[in-house]
Amino acid sequence: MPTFVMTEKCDGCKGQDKTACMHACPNDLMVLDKEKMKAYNRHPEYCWECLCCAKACAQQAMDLRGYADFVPMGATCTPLRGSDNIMWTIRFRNGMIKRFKFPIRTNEEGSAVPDGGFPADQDDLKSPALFTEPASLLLDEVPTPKK
Amino acid sequence: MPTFVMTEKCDGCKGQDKTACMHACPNDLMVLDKEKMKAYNRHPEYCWECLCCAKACAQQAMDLRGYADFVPMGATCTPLRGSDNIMWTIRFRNGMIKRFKFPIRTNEEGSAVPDGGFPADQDDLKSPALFTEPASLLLDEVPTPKK
Amino acid sequence: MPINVETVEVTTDLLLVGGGMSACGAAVEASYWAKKNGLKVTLVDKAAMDRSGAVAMGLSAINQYLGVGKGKNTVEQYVDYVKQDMMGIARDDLVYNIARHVDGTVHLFEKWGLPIWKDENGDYVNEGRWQIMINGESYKVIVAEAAKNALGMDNIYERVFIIEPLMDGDRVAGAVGFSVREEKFYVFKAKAVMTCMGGAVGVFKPRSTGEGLGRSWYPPFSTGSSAYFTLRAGAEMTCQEVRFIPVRFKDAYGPVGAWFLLFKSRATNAFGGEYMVERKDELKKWGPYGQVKPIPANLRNWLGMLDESEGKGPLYMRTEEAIQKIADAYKDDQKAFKKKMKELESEAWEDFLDMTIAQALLWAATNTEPEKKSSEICAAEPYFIGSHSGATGAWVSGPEDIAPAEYNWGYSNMTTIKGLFAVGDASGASAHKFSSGSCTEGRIAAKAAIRFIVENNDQPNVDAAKVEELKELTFRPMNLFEEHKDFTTDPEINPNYILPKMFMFRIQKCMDEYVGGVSSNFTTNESKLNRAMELLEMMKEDSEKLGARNLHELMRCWENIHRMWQAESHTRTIMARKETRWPGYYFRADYPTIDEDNWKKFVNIKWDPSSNEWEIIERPVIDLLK
Amino acid sequence: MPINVETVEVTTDLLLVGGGMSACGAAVEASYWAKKNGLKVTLVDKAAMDRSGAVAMGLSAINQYLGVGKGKNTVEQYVDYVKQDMMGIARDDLVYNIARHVDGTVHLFEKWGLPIWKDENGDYVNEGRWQIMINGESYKVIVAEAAKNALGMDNIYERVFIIEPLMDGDRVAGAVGFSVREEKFYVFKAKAVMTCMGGAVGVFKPRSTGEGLGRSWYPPFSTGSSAYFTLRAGAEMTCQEVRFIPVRFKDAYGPVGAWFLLFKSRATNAFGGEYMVERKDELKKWGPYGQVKPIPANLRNWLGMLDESEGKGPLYMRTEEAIQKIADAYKDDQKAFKKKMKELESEAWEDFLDMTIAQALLWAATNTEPEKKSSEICAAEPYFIGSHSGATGAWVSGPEDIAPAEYNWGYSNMTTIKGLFAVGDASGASAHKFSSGSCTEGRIAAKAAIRFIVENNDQPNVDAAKVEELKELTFRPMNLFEEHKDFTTDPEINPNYILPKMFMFRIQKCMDEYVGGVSSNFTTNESKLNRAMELLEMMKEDSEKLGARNLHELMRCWENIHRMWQAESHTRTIMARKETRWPGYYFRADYPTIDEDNWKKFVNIKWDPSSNEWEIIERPVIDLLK
Ligand SMILES: Cc1cc2c(cc1C)N(S(=O)(=O)O)[C@@H]1C(=O)NC(=O)N=C1N2C[C@H](O)[C@H](O)[C@H](O)COP(=O)(O)OP(=O)(O)OC[C@H]1O[C@@H](n2cnc3c(N)ncnc32)[C@H](O)[C@@H]1O
Ligand SMILES: Cc1cc2c(cc1C)N(S(=O)(=O)O)[C@@H]1C(=O)NC(=O)N=C1N2C[C@H](O)[C@H](O)[C@H](O)COP(=O)(O)OP(=O)(O)OC[C@H]1O[C@@H](n2cnc3c(N)ncnc32)[C@H](O)[C@@H]1O
Ligand SMILES: Nc1ncnc2c1ncn2[C@@H]1O[C@H](COP(=O)(O)O)[C@@H](O)[C@H]1O
Ligand SMILES: Nc1ncnc2c1ncn2[C@@H]1O[C@H](COP(=O)(O)O)[C@@H](O)[C@H]1O
Ligand SMILES: Nc1ncnc2c1ncn2[C@@H]1O[C@H](COP(=O)(O)O)[C@@H](O)[C@H]1O
Ligand code: SF4
Ligand code: SF4
Ligand code: SF4
Ligand code: SF4
Ligand code: NA
Repeated sequence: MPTFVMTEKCDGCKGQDKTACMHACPNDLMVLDKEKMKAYNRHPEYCWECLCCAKACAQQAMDLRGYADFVPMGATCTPLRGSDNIMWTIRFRNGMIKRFKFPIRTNEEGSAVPDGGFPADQDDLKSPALFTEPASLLLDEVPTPKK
Repeated sequence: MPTFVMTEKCDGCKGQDKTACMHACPNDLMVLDKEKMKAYNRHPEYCWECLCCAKACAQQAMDLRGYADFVPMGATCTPLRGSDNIMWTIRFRNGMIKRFKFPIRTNEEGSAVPDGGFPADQDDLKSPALFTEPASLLLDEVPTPKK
Repeated sequence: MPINVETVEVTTDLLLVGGGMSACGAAVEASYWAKKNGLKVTLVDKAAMDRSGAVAMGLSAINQYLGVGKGKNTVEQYVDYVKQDMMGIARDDLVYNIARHVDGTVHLFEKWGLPIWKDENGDYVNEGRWQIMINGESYKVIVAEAAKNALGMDNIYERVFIIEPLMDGDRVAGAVGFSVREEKFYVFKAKAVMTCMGGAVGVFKPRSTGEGLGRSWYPPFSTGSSAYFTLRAGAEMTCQEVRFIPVRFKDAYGPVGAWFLLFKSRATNAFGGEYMVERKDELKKWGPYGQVKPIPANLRNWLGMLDESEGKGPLYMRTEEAIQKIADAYKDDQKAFKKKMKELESEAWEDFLDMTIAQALLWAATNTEPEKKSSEICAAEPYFIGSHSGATGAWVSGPEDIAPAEYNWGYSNMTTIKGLFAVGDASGASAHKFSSGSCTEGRIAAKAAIRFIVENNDQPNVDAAKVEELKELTFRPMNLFEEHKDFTTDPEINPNYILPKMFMFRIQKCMDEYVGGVSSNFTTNESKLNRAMELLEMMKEDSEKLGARNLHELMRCWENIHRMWQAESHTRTIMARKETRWPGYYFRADYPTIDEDNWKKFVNIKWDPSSNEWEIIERPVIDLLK
Repeated sequence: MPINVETVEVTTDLLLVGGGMSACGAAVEASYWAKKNGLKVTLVDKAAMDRSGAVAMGLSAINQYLGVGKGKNTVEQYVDYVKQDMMGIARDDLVYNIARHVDGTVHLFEKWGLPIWKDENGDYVNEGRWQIMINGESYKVIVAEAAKNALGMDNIYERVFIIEPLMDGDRVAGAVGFSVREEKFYVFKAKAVMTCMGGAVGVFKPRSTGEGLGRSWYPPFSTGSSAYFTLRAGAEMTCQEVRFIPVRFKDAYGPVGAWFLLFKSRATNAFGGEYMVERKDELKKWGPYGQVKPIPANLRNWLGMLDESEGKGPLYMRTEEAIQKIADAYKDDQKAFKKKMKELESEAWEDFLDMTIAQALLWAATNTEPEKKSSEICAAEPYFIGSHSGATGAWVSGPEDIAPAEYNWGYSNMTTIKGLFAVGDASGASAHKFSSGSCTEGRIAAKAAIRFIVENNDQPNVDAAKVEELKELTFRPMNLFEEHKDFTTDPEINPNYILPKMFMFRIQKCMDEYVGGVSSNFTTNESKLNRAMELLEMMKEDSEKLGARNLHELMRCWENIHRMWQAESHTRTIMARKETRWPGYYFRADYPTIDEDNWKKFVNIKWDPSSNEWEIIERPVIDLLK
C-alpha cells in the first residue's frame, strides 16, 4: 500500500497545528488524530505514493508499503532527504539491499531569487519580452517566426 | 447500493441472539450493533442484492438502494413476503409505480416431506434406483443407455 | 495461539460439506439409506441452509427437465445436446446418469411445495426444450426444508466455514473449519465426505469494481471452496480450463434464458445487425460444433464478442420487439391484447425479481420498461461452475452400469480419493445439470457414499498433531493481525500483513490481465500464462501473511486462498491445452484454432500433497452413445 | 445552512488559481509587472505550493528545452515537431510562443538551485533532442520557492479548493472556494483570473481498481478543475477529444522517456517481435503523420496496441539489452565496465525515484534488476492534459506578433472570456510544453494579464445574491449528509445521498465502457457515445445528491463534479469529430480512418451559462510556418 505511520516513532509533530506530513501531502490525505497525537493516511486508495509526506517527517516515522492490490509484499523504498541530497535505501523482496544518493539542489533552501540574477529591467508591457529577457534566453532578442 | 436498515424501524429483533437478517444473509453481511440494538450491512461491496435479509425482516426495516457505482438514484424495489406469495412494489426513477404479486409456495411452511409421498421402498444399495424411484420418474424403471 | 479458540469435535459417518442444491439432494437421499444402514449423516454450511448457495435469491426456471416419463425427450438426446454444447468434451456417463434421474427430483420439488407453471392442460410450461418455468422465489427455502426435515437440525451445522480436508493416507477422513459466529474450531471426522460447496466467483476481475463488486451473476459467496477442498485432498480435477462466461443483461447480470427461449427475443448490435445471422460463416471454423443446434453457448458468446471487438457494440436484447411480437397475435381484440401485455410484463419482471432483483431495480432506475425499450447485454467475467455451461470440477467415477473402465473406479461421483465425493459445481465434465441436476447428482452420490461407507466401514485415522497444525493455520490471519496491528497508526496500512479484500483484488487483476479476463478481451498466450504463474507464486507466499480483524474477515481470508487455488489450477490447465476450443470462453492467441486431432481429450490436473507438485494428466473422451 | 460557515472575502487585481508549474511561472512574472504598475497578485492552491501539482514528487527530466541561444535547435523546428506529433492539429502561434521563451525559464530554474546534469564540457545532458536530464527530486520545491519569494506568503492561500468562477456578464470577476481545513467560504474578487489548476485524472477507469487506484501516471489530485472552471465561465474549449494515453511501465506507470531516449531501449512483444518495425506498413494509413520522425506518440501507442489486440502481449521494455549495449563499449576494461554499469544502474533507479517512486518499489518487490530483466510496458488509461502529448484545454488568444486574426482577440492566453486566462494543462492545442513550457506559458500569460488589468482597470461587479447561492451550493453535500445521515444505520448506505467515491466510480465506469477506455480497447462509436450522454445526464442530476461527511470529503465531491464536466465535454467532442485521427488515443469504429479533407480542423466546444446549452464550433488549423 501507500505510506504508513509507525506508531512508536510519530510524535504528532508535537501537537503543532500543521504537522509536517499534513502540510506536505498534495492530496490532503494525512491527518493528525488529536486524541492519540498520531498521524495517519486517511485514504490509501487516493495515495499517489509520492512520499512528500515521508520526506517531510523529521521523525522518520513514515514509510511506504506498495499498493496491496498488485505489489508483492516485503520490499521497501525509504528516503532520507537532507538539505542538498536525498538518500534512498531499497530493500528487495528477496532481501537484497541497494542504496542510492542523489543531489536535490545546488544552493541553500530559501535562496531562490525570482530573477535568477538576470538583468530584470523590462518596461514595455506590450513587447513579447518577459521580465528577464532577452538575457535569460542567451540571445539578443526574443525570436519571431521566420516565414 | 445494497440493502440498508432504517434506523427508526429496526428493533434489533428485540435483542435475540440471531436476528432475522443475520440469519438469512448467505454472505454473512448483516450484523447487529448490540449497543445501539440496530442492524447494519457490514460490507456493501460484497452484497449480492438478493434481499434475503429484507424479506426476512418482520419490521420491514430494510430496503434496497442500487449499487451506487452504476445504478442511477431514486428507484426502489421493495418486497413484502407472505406465507404463500410475495408482493413487489417497484418505484421508477421517474416516479412511476408498478406492483406485482407472485406465488412462492403451494403448501404450508415446514410441510415438505422428503419422499414427497412417492413410495420410498428401495432396498438395493447397488442398483441405480434412488429411494423414490422409479415411481418419482413416472417410469417403470430407471433408464439405461440404448446403444 | 493468542486468541482463545475452543475445538469442537464431531464424529459422523457421512459428512456433507455445503448446504446448497446438491447438498440438499444428498441430504434427502442419504438420510433414507443411512437410516436403513444405521449410519449418521452430518451437514455443514457456511450460511443458513434456507438461503445459502446460488439459489439463495430464488430462480425463475428449472433448466434441466427432460419429461422422459411424459414421452417428451430421451436421455440420449440430452447427452447429445450437452456433449455438443461443450465442444465435444464431456463425460457421457455422468451426463447420462444425472439426466436419467433428474425428472424424479423435479417431481419431488413440486411435491415439496414449489409452484411450477402449468398450461391449460396441466402440463409444465416449457421455457425452452429442456427448461421449465417456476415461481421460484422460495425455491431454495423449499428444497432446504425437505433436506432439514430429512436430516434433523441436530445434524446440521450452520455458519461453519470449511477450510481443508482431513486425510488418512489416500482416504479422506473428514474436514476442518471454524464458526464465523463464535471462536470455535470444528473438526469433523467422517468415513466419507461429499464436497458440495459450489463454484467460484471473484477469481477474475468483475466488470464493476466499486460497490457493485458484489453484483456478479453467480453469487460472490461462491468462492472456490469446492475446488480447493478436492485439490488439497490430492484429487484429480478435470476441465479446469472450461470456465463459464454467460451473456447477461449488462451491469446487473440478469439472465437471458427467458428472453431468448420463452420470449424468443433477438439480439442485435448497435447498427441493428444480428450477429447470430451475420456471422454464421465464422461457425465453420469451429469443427462439427459450429454446425449443431442449438449453437454451443461459447460460440454464441464468440459471435457477439466479435461484434464487440470490432466496435459494433452495444449489443441489445430486443425486449420490446419480442413482447410486441407475441402480443401481436391478440391485436384484433383490444381487451385481450391489453391483458396479454399485462401478463407478459408481469412475466418479464418476475423473471428478474425471482433471481436477479438488482436487474429489476436497474430497469426501474433507468426508467426502462422492457416492453418499450431494449436493454444492453454483454459477456460477463469468467466463472468456475461445473453445473451450468462450464465444466470445472473434480474428476469423478461414473455409474457402474454405464461408465467404461476408464471412467469407473468404484462409486458414482467418488473422486480419485477414497471416500471423497463431489457433486454439483464441485464435479466436472458434466455440464448443464443446473439446479435440478445438481440436486439430483447429490442424491446419486449420496447413495453411492452410503454404499462406500457400508463397504469400508472403519473410521479413518486422524493425526492429532496434524489437527493442531491445521488449527494454528486456520487462525493465523487473526493472530498475525493481533501481533502487528499496533505497529502502524492505521490497521489498514501495515507492511506485516495483507487484508483479504486487497488480496482478492490482487488475484483478480492478475487473472484479468494475464489469463484472459474482460480487460484482455478474454485472450491469453503462453507468455502471459507464465507471467501469471510467477505472480501466483508470489501471491501464494504472501497468502501466509493474510491478516484478519475478526471471524468474518477470517472467512474472507480463507475464501481468497480458495480462489487462489482455483486460479492456479485454471492457469496451469489453460497452459497445457495447446489449442483454442472454446472461443467465447477464452482465446489462446498462440494456438488460435481448434485441433480435433490432438486435443479432443480431457486435460486433467492434480496437486500432490506430499510432493507439493502439480501434474497434468490427459484422459480420453469416450463417446458412449455412438 | 445548518453548518456554520464563515465567509472570507479577498479583493485583488490578478488572481492565480492553482499553484503548480504554470502558476509558479505566472507568480514570478506577474510580481514583477504588478509591482511596476501598483497591482496586487494573489495565488490560491488546494494544496501547499512546495509539493502541489503534477511535479509534487519531482521529475527526472525537463522535456522542453531547445537550446536556441546555444545554436542547437530553432523554434520553428519545435513547432514542426509538435504539429506533426499532434497529427496536424495544433496552434502554431501558441507552440511558437512557448518555445521561444522556454529556454529562459529553464535557465532560471538552474539559477534557482535546480541541479541539471552536465557533460564534461559543462553542457546540459540531453535525454532526447528536446529533453534534458535533471536531479529533479526537489524540482517543485525550488520553483515554488521562487514563486513564494516573488509573491510573499501574505498573498498566498493554501488549502483552499476553488470551485467556480465569479462572473460579471461576459467578464470574469473572481472565484469562489472553501478551505479544506476550516469551515470557511472564500470569495476572491479580481480584475483578471488565471486558471492553472492542471489536468484531469480519474475521469476514466484506471487499470488498478483496488487500493492502487491512486497509482495513476499523472496524479489523482489533478481532477479537472481547470476544465470545469473555464467551461463554467462560458469559455470556448478546444481539443477536448485529444486525450492523452501514455505508454508506461506496467502497473506502477513509470515513464518511458529515459528508456527510449537516453538508454535507447527497444520494445518487443512476447514473441520477441518489435512492433515499431513489424508494423511499419500500418503507418501508411495515417496520412502524412505516419511518415514523420519521431513517429507521433499516438501512432507509437497504436502499433503496440495492435500487438496487444492480437494477443501478442505482454510488451516489454528491453532494459537489460539496452544497458548491456551501452556498457559493451567498456567491455575491454573490466574496471571501467563495472563503473559504467554502476552508473547506469544508478541512473535507471534515479529516473523512477525522482518521479515515480512506486515503480522503483515495484522493481524491488518483484526482484527486478533492470540491467538483468525486462519490464512490461502498456498503454495507460486516458488522461486530460494539455501540456504533454494531449491537447485538451481552453481556446486562448495567441500572441499579437505571431497569431493570425482567427487566433487573436487581444491578450496572450486569454480565453474567449474577458479577463480569464488559461495556462499549462488548462490551455489547449499547444501540446508538448511539459513542466518547463507550462511554467513559461504561465509567465507569458501573467504579463498579458497584467496588461489586461492596466487596460481594463475597473473592479468587476459581483452579485451578492449569486455569492450566497454559490455558498449554499458549495456546502450542499455536507448539509445533505447532516440532514439524512441518521435515516439509515450505516451512513455509507443511504438512499438520500451518494458519497463521492462511488460517484467517481460511476463516472469512470461510464467512460471506460462507452467512451473508449481500457476495457473497451479504447474504441467507441456513436451508439456508445449516445448511451454515455444518457448516463451522464442522470449523473448530472444525481450530482445534486452528493453527500460529504467532512471538509475533505466535500473536496472529493467537487473534484468529481469537475471530472464529470470534463467527461461530458470530451464525450460531446468525440461525437462531433466524425473520423479517427488519433488511433492509439481512441478509435471510432464507425469512422475508422483519418479524413484530412473534412476534419483537419479544430472541433471546439462551449457551454452557455445562460441557456445551459452546449455548442460545437469548428475552427481552422492555420499553418504559420509553411
Ligand atoms: C445464481 C444463479 C444460478 C442459476 C441461474 C441464475 C442465477 C442468478 N440460472 S440461469 O442463469 O440459467 O437463469 C439457472 C436457472 O434458471 N435454472 C437452474 O436450474 N439453475 C440455474 N442456476 C444454477 C444453479 O443455481 C446451480 O447450478 C446450483 O445451485 C449448483 O448447486 P451446488 O453445486 O450445490 O452449489 P450451491 O451454490 O447451490 O451451494 C453451495 C453451498 O456450499 C456452501 N459453502 C460454500 N463454501 C463453503 C465452505 N467453505 N464451507 C461451508 N459451506 C460452504 C454454501 O453456503 C452453499 O450452501
Ligand atoms: C506527473 C508527471 C508529470 C510529468 C512527467 C512525469 C510525471 C510522473 N513527465 S514524463 O512522463 O514525460 O516523464 C514529464 C517530464 O519528465 N518532464 C517534464 O518537463 N514534464 C513532465 N510531466 C508533466 C508536467 O508535470 C506538467 O506538464 C506540468 O506540471 C503542468 O503544469 P500545470 O498545468 O501548472 O499543472 P500542475 O499539476 O503542475 O499544477 C496544478 C495546480 O493546481 C492546483 N489545483 C488543482 N485543482 C485546484 C482547485 N480546485 N483549487 C485550487 N487549486 C487547485 C494543484 O494543487 C496544483 O497546484
Ligand atoms: N440463445 C440460446 N439458445 C439456446 N439455449 C439458450 C440460449 N440462451 C440461453 N439458453 C439456455 O437457457 C437456459 C438459461 O440460460 P441462461 O439464462 O443463459 O443461463 C440454459 O439452459 C441455457 O443453455
Ligand atoms: N484412482 C483412479 N483415479 C483416476 N482414474 C482412475 C482411477 N482408477 C481408474 N481410473 C480410470 O481408469 C483408467 C485406467 O486406469 P488404471 O487401470 O489405473 O491404469 C484411467 O484412464 C482412469 O480413467
Ligand atoms: N519512443 C519515443 N520516441 C520519441 N520521443 C519519445 C519516445 N518516448 C518518449 N518520447 C518523448 O520523451 C519525453 C518523455 O516521454 P514519456 O516518458 O513518455 O513522458 C516526451 O517528450 C516524449 O514525447
Ligand atoms: S510528520 Fe511525522 S512525526 Fe509529524 S505527525 Fe506526521 S508522521 Fe507524525
Ligand atoms: S505518499 Fe504522497 S499522496 Fe500519499 S499520503 Fe504521502 S504525500 Fe500524500
Ligand atoms: S431483521 Fe429487521 S428488525 Fe431484525 S435486526 Fe434485522 S433489520 Fe432489525
Ligand atoms: S441483500 Fe443478500 S447479500 Fe446483501 S445483505 Fe441482504 S442477504 Fe446479504
Ligand atoms: Na479489451
